[in-house]
Amino acid sequence: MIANTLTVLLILTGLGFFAAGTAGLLRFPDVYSRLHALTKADNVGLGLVILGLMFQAGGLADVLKLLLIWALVLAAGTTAAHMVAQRTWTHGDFESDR
Amino acid sequence: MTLPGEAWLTSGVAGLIALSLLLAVLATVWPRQAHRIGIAGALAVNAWVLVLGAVFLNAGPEPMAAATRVALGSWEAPLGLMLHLDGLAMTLLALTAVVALATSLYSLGYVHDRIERRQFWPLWLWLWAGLNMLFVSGDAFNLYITLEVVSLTAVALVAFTGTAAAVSGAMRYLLVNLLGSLSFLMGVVLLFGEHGVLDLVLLEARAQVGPTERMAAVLMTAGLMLKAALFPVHVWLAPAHGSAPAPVSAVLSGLVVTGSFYLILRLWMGVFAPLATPAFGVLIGLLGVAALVWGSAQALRAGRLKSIVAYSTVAQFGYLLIAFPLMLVEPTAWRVVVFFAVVHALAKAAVFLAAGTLQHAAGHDRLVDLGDILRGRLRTVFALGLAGVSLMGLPFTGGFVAKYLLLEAGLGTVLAGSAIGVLWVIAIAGGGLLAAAYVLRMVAPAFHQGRIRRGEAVSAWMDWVPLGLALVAAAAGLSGTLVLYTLSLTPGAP
Amino acid sequence: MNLLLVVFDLALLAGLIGVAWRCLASTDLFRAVVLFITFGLLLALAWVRLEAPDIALAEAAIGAGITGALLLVTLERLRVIIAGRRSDRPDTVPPDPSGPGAALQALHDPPPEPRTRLPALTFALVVGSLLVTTLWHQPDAAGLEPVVDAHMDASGVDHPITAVLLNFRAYDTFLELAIVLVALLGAWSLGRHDRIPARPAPGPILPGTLRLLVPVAVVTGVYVLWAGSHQPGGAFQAGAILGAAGILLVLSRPRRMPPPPGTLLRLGLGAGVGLFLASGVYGLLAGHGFLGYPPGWDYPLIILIEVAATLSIALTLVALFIAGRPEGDDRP
Amino acid sequence: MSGLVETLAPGLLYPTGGAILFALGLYGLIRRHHLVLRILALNIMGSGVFMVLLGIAARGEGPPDPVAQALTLTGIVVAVSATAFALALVVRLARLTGNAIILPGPPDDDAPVDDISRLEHHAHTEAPEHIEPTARSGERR
Repeated sequence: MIANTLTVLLILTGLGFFAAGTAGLLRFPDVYSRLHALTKADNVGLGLVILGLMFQAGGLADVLKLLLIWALVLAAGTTAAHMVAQRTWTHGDFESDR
Repeated sequence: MTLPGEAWLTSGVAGLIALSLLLAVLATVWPRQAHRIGIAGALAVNAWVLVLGAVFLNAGPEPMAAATRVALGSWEAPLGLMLHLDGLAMTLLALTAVVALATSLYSLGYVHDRIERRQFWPLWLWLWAGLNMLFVSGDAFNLYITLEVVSLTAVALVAFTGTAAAVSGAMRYLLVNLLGSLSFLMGVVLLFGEHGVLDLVLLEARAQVGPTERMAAVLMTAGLMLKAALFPVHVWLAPAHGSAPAPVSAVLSGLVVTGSFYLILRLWMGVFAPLATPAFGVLIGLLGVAALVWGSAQALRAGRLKSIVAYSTVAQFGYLLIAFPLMLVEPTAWRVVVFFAVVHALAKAAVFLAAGTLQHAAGHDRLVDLGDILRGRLRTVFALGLAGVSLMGLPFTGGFVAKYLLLEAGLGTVLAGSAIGVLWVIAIAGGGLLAAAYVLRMVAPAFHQGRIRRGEAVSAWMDWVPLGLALVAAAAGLSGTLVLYTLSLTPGAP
Repeated sequence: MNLLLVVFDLALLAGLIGVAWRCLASTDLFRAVVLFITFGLLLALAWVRLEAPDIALAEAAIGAGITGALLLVTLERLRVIIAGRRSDRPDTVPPDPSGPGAALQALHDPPPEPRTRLPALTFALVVGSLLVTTLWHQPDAAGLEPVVDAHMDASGVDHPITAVLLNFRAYDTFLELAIVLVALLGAWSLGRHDRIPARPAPGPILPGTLRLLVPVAVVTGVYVLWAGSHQPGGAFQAGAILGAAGILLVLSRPRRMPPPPGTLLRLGLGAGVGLFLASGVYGLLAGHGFLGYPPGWDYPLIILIEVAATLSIALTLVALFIAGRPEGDDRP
Repeated sequence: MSGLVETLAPGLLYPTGGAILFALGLYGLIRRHHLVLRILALNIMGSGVFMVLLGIAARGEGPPDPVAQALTLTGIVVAVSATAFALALVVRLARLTGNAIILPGPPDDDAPVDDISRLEHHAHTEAPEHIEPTARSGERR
């Protein structure tokens, strides 16, 4: 019961972060601020969702798998954000109003 | 009851597929020897098909209560996949073997560049294997897969010359093929949703007249018509077939198009048989007449030798469509239609190969400038003319027998009281005249006065193979009885 | 609860259709491709909802991942080609940007002419509504699930989809492998490969991440392959994951990699079909039917074929990404 | 309410969605000219077919039909192969003509044709294109 409540609470909080990140992605004016909104919100959002799911996991293996997923997404997201930012730095901003 | 013949047949069919796949895989892994593998394989497959055909005919009508069905991996339908051999499939396997052997020998001379050869042969052997698999497939989804093997290899071979015209033709061909495949696949999915099986025999047993069958019939037929370039959707054919290398054009016009037609016939004689109504037949027949007229008109005004031949394919396939209303009135007429398709495939392949030789000698295939080469290369012109004569259906050729039988069937429908039958008779007879006109256009310059030139040297293969195949096409008239008997060994068909 | 699921289904379908529409209506090709990748990921979600985790895995790895990479590299190639032509031969650019040559404006497709809208719309609507009507008329349950279930004991594996793919309908799967190979042969016949028009971002981050990700991808691929015999996973998904790792390596080019020897490459590409066919021919000769397994040997043979197929698929996908044939292939 | 929920089971909803995607792809295929868009349209049509198939597999009670799922997996792999080959062909066409569309109008069937039986190493000998990483800034808008 407690586990279920915790799961729901954590995932709802995570979803809040996702929503905020998406709003930032859509509303912020330039690439850097958008990346800022996206990565921060997504990393924490996904972390909270994963944390919530851990309370539903069947065993240690599942918990570890969930953690691995989070770590991999962190690494991939960081790299992608870095590359987008770097490209913007060297080649100029993407046209923002399309 | 199990005759020894039947055990031979089941292993023979599976063995044929295994052999053709083995050749393709070997050529893929070992491209430097691909042409040797291909030629040895072409001979082996022909020998195999010959033995298989002998066993098939020898097994005779008795085990023909049902078609020979081979369970792959010993899993019977509906769980597993079944191969399916009957008189129709056997005939087309034999046709494929003959045309493929001729094409392979011709390609020895035609594709002589070392690097080209390594690219050409694996693709060609996969195409051939795909055709063999198509003709014996007994499962709706497996048909989709084999169609894709055939399409992708055919498109790659069309693009093979690497020129803008060829690549553009190939691109168009690919889009049409993919659309046709998806349409076909959607039909298969609908049938699966309704009946829960994919095996064609089981589907046939469960088929009735309902919305699923109607929609599936429309989707699958439309998809195959796109691939076969049957009339309303023929536009892609000429650019693709006309700009491909000659052996590829021969295989496309002779075998690939026939393969799609074979499937339409199979489906309408099987799963969709309850849907065939006279009105439907008339509609298809009218499309056929339109194809005949349009294709012939284009062939009469095209400026390039290979374009003429490509457009004539559209016209000749009009004949096959005209056959549909005849089949509804006279059920056994389908055998004549298949016989016609066989003769057409042989003759058309011979014409394309001959055209390829002339093009090679001249360096181009513009008809107006081709007179000197035509006069200088009478052997090839003879092959062109002989195969052309078979196409137009002069007496004592395969084409004559086929068209005579078609006319007979058409007259039968007239006698049966169908007024529109008159149109079919006129179209069949008139189509022969139109064919005569465009065949004459191709060979006529050979009889004019003028300069004589042999042009670029050609290898012996390119010189003799078209003639050999043209002779086979002409002689097919003598084998009419054999082919029609083989076709009569198709259980479930009239 | 059911109502929630229906709402979820409707929202997902609306999203899929909306994204597909935006993709096909886009005049900017880059945007269309990004939307298509999004579409693939949403599809994977739909497959999970339809209790098809195998397909979801394949869709995410192949449909969205590999196809997306292929599309993006194609756009980049087109851009380079068209830009190169423009600077070489300025006269090839048609003066009228709204004319049929407007596709020369690199990755831009002008909006379609309005006069085709009505016939195309009518045609698509007719096809769509006929399909929907047909589907609504179909019976509720007709399928082969009971048949497959009854034969699972004899299949050699525990996962029904793997049993169907590698045993019951092995012929289809063999041809599927063949099609991947044939597509590559086709692409190779078009010419030699050129340099991949992509530049690794400078700096240590990308190579560092790759050093981390590629081994993980390899382990994941092997895990997915091994898992396939008893739970979702299998050769195609594993091959796609390994192929994706290979594509990452090719893209980042950490060092100049020597091209693989031609014969070895061909052998690797043909290993899947070759081993599958060899096993099939043995089955035919030993009397178990073409592509049949000797009793008791089904599990090891399936695993062996899957390993070879995974390797071949991964290699082929990387080669398809590079597109042209390697120079070594043309050596005498 | 429960009647509506019963009606809108995934076995009906998803095939309907698949049919819509199929029609949508068909519309895009007819309307758009750029070959990459046409290939995308064909892929969306294919996804529509797979959605119908998987929706059918999910009909009724009990576990979904593994055969339908296996067929879909095969279909996806076939689709990616065809797409890869089609894209290679598009690049080739663009290199030859400078266009990634098939120009409308009747096929130019009287155009001269090269004959591979006469040419050595045609079309495979052009130099790989050279890309200057620096000359590209500002290319992308």
